[in-house]
Amino acid sequence: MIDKMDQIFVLLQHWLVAFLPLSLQPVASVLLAVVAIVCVFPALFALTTVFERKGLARIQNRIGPNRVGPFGIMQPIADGIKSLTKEDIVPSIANAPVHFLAPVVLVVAVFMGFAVLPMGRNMVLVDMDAGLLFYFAMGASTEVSVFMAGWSSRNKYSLLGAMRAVAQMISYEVVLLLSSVSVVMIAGSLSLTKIVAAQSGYTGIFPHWYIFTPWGLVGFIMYAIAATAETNRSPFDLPEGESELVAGYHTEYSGFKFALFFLGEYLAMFSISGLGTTLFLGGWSAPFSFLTFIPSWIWFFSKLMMSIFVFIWMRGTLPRLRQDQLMNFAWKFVLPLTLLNLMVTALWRFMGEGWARWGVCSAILIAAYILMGRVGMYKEHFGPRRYRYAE
Amino acid sequence: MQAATLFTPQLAASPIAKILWLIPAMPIVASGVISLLKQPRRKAATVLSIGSLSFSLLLSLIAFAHVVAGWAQGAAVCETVNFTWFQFGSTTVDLGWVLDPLSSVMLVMVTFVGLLIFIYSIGYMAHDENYTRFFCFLSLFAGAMLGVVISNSILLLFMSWEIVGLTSYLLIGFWYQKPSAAAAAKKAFLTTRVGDIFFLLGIVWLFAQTGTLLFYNHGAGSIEGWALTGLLAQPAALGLSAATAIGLLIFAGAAGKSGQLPLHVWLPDAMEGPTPVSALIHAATMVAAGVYLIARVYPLMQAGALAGGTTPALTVVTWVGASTALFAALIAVAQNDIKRILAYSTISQLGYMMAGLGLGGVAVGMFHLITHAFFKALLFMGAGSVIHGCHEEQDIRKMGGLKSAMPLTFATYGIGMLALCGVPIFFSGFWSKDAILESAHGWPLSQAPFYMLVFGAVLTAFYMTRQISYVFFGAYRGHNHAHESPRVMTTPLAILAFFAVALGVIGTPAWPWFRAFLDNRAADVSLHAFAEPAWLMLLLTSCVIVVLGIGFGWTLYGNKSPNAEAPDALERAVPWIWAVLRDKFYVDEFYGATFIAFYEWWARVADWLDRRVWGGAVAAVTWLFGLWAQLNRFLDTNVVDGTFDKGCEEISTGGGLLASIQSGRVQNYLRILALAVVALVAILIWSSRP
Amino acid sequence: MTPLASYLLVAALVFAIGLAGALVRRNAILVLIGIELMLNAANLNFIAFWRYGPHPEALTGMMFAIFSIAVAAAEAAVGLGLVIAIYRHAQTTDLDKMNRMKG
Amino acid sequence: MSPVFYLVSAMTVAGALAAVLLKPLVHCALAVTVAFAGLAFLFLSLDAQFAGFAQILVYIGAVAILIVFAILLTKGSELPRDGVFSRSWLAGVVISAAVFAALGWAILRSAWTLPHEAAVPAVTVHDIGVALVDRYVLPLEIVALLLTAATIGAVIVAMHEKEGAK
Repeated sequence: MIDKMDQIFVLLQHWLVAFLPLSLQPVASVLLAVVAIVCVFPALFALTTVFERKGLARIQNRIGPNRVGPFGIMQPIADGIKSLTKEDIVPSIANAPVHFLAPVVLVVAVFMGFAVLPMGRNMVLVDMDAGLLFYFAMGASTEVSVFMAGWSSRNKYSLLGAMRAVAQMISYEVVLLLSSVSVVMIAGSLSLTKIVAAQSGYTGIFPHWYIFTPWGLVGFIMYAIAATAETNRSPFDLPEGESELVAGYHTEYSGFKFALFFLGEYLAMFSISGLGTTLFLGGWSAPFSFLTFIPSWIWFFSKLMMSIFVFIWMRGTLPRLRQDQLMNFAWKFVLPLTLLNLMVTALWRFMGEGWARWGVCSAILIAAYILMGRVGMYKEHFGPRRYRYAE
Repeated sequence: MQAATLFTPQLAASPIAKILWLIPAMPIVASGVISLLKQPRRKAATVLSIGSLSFSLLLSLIAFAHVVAGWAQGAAVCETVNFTWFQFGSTTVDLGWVLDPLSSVMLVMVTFVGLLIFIYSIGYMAHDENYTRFFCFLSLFAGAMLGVVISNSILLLFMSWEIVGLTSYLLIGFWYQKPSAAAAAKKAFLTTRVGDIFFLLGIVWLFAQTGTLLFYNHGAGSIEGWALTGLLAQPAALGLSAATAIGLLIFAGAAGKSGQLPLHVWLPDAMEGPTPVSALIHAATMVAAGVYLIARVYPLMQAGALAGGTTPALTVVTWVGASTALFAALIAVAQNDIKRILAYSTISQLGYMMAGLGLGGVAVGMFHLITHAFFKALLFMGAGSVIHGCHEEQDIRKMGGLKSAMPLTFATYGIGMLALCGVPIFFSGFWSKDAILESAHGWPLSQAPFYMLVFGAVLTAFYMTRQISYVFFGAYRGHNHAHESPRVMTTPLAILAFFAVALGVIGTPAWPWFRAFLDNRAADVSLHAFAEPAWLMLLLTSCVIVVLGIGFGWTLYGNKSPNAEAPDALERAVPWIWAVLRDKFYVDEFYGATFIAFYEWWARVADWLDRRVWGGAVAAVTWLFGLWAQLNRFLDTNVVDGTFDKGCEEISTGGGLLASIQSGRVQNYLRILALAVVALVAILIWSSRP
Repeated sequence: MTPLASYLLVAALVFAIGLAGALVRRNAILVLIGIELMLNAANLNFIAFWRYGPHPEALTGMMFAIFSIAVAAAEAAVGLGLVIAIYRHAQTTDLDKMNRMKG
Repeated sequence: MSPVFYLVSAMTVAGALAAVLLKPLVHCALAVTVAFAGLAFLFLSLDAQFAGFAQILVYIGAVAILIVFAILLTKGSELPRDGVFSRSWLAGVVISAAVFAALGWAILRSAWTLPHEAAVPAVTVHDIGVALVDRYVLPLEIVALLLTAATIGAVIVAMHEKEGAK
């Protein structure tokens, strides 16, 4: 029974595919899975928007959307209809084809990312041998789309936003990659399913998630920071900082294209959270050995929603960084620490079992953290903001 | 690691012996660290050097205690730790260190005196801006010296020896802005180098003969077992055995370091360095290194001893030592620089040590070395304190009456002086010098050394009296008023003074503990050793010596205060002798007139050869070629050019065409490259046609 | 199954196009783009030969391609850096104007 | 000959051509991105997963962006007055045509010797990793060194001459 619940979607897929002639079955099963993904995540996106708006509202002592449907649950549908029915304006001097392609490329690239995420036991679209690499390749190609959007709009705010976004994404993509590499080093594979499998064991009731190791914890924190920057979420939301440049690279977008961008951003958030879950939080495996009876996909999605919640929380809490602070933080603090983390991971790998490696690795990391923090503060690379003109 | 001793079967090296290397390592590391410090980091430097040295002192004391314990149980401790540094072919180059009575005693002495002098330097160098550098060098020196002491491999010893020489050079020239200091440093370095050349020869010869660099290697060492017999059997030039020849070569090195005749010239000039340096290096430890070296290789010197327990090598050592003792003492009489007097006295005392080695064996020489180290360091530091008090005044004629100005210095200095003069019974100097005289008296070959040494002792008493009465008695003749030195300087003086007195206890004939310890015999207390007529005779002699010297000196200089410019009392009596003595027997002048002049002459000759002979030849050749060139030119202008220029024009036009390709446009280049590729592919396919 | 020859032809075509780009465009950046194209064509050849070669498990061609990708990245970085530097110096990226051999 | 191959190679060649021929530089950059993507797909079709994804990651993710940045930094986005093609463009075309002719000739002449079929190589990313740190470790190190040097060099070359304090 439990397995049935666990594998319900897989079984469903098989059951449905079985109706078709044999020749079509492989294609059909893939299509089915694709359709599932393409349906599930936008739905999740719809939910998340209202979730976010209400959550932010609560944080800011407001009520938030509460008119459409019970508790404003229907709000996203209303928004969707609105955005679909709005006029799709393309600036006259804009570069039409590129301007059109940009959101499409973005959404496509982001959707591709989901293909390799294992969302439950046996629930992965393509179990690629180089899954992680694939994911990052797709992530990299979103940058192009962002640039396309910004450049094609022929609008200085868009261009500035795009430039900011691209610079920021490139800087933090390095960190993203490197922090995941430490996981690869331990798991010994680029295939996400294998990585999840590597974390599936338990000692006593506690799982073997990588976040429960010194390097894993640091790696996860670095990954989380990089992910926030990668998805242009606050406090790294300079590219669309309303107060500075109207809405960043999608200033000139309206109607459905804008909706696509919106969708794309949220999907990126989902997929990157999903990846983080897979890499550090044991993917779809249960947090305690006695909770394994709960279906794996539930675990995956709950973890996903948890991290989404953290994203929202941060957005409601933290102020926006300045561009130089952002860059300094990326290149002078996060990146060195991640590189060090790589070495520590290697150390961990080769020191063998035992408590010694725990002590050594944590000691190195903590020392480095404190040291670099102090130095950075001292050099005011990412210290408290200095108001040059306001005094 | 295995261990070996000369006398007893091998026993495993004790833990302390295993970590013996730490003793020199600590100061060296300290100096390394200090050298990285910034100049103003005085406190750090002080703490480092003194801390490390006191640690070494602690270790040395432990080692000493260990050795003494072993000796008390009748098992002579001679533990060695040897290891192979590297190996080429079948020959291995071994290094190692040894812990035996000799080295242990020396260790304690060097570390202890060194520590006191370090502490003293804190006060003395307080106003010097290169304080840190000073302590860096000082620590390095201490480390190297300790290396010399513990090394069981003559190679290691030589290395440390050279480092010691280097540090001495650095420290003499510490105030290199003074040209005199720089010159002195150079002189010291070169003079010792002369000795070291011979030393190196000796080492190489020894290595060639015995095939090992280790002194003690449980029977296989170079100065034990079959190696020695082999050396003895091996004949060298003029009827000497290889052992003797090598011994003499090594002694040459020792003479260079210990300022023995004729290589003593550098030591007085070395007084240009800061006084603690003079005290540490040029009185207490480094100059003693030579003596120590002889003591270390004593088996080699003693090998094949005749009936009288003497050998050609030892005879040479004796004569050189004795003559140095007398010679230097004579010069010391007529010096006016407080430190120079002490320097010459040091030379003469070193002569005593050498003589002691040659006459009475290791124990006698070493005992005087130890006692002398203490009271001479005391004297130098006292002198330093005086100089410090008189605002860098060194001329004793400009001092005087200081006993009221700086009582503590006076008291300690007096004790040192009495010890140096060898005032009977109460002062260590007496016992050690007495032992030397005794053995000299009993020397079978000749009585001359005995009388030389006795006369030297008289002179010692004399010039010390002269100096002390110049400095401390009479009226003050200086300009700016003198003051007592700070505690940090006087405390070490007091400590040293105490030992200058107390050390005698371990070497009395009644209880010859030291000698027994070094010769590995049981020390038995027999008070009627005092009653032996021979010894009483000697006691009498030294009493006479001291009374003579001091009395004579006092009558000449005592308590009167001649003004600075007035000629010396002795000068008035016998001016010509005085002149000779004041000018140090013209040794420097002699060297200047002989060796240095010779080198200059040779340089001039070479220069002349270059200019005239070779230069002439070259010039001639040049001229010939010039002639030939003229001929060619004639041919060229008339025959070749006519045809050549034409070709040149053609080529230049062609070059112009080619140059147009060099347009500086990247794409042109790329284009040509691509064409080349095409051509290549075409050729490839063409050639690979089936 | 596609024959090796067709891959090679495509590679040759891309190479030629890249070369043409490098030869006919004025703009230095475009020249760089052309060079990148040529490199890629070479990579394609390597991969193709690896795939059809007798010992694919030896990974020779694959490795060569991977390394050349890495090198190409470095080359692009330096090249574009140079272009920017030249631009700052001469206010142009036009190669026809960039024919002086000294600053 | 699969239709996928035609499609992808057509896309690649088209992208390359566009990159060379289009007038606005940014368009060229985007076109070359397409060409890169096409090549990546070709790699994938040759069962070279790793190389393919690396291609996308490096070229589309990094090089294309770099080019774009360079274009914007050198005001390359506006069109030059005197045409985008160099004075000697004809020669260039001819030569590259010649190169293609030579290469094509070579390929076609040896086409009958070239293999048409090959078993799918059982090479996993793991093998590549092992090979990288085992047999090809020296090249790997050298490439690492090269990349470091290139990074520093690029930074220094493109760095502003410091005028006073920043």
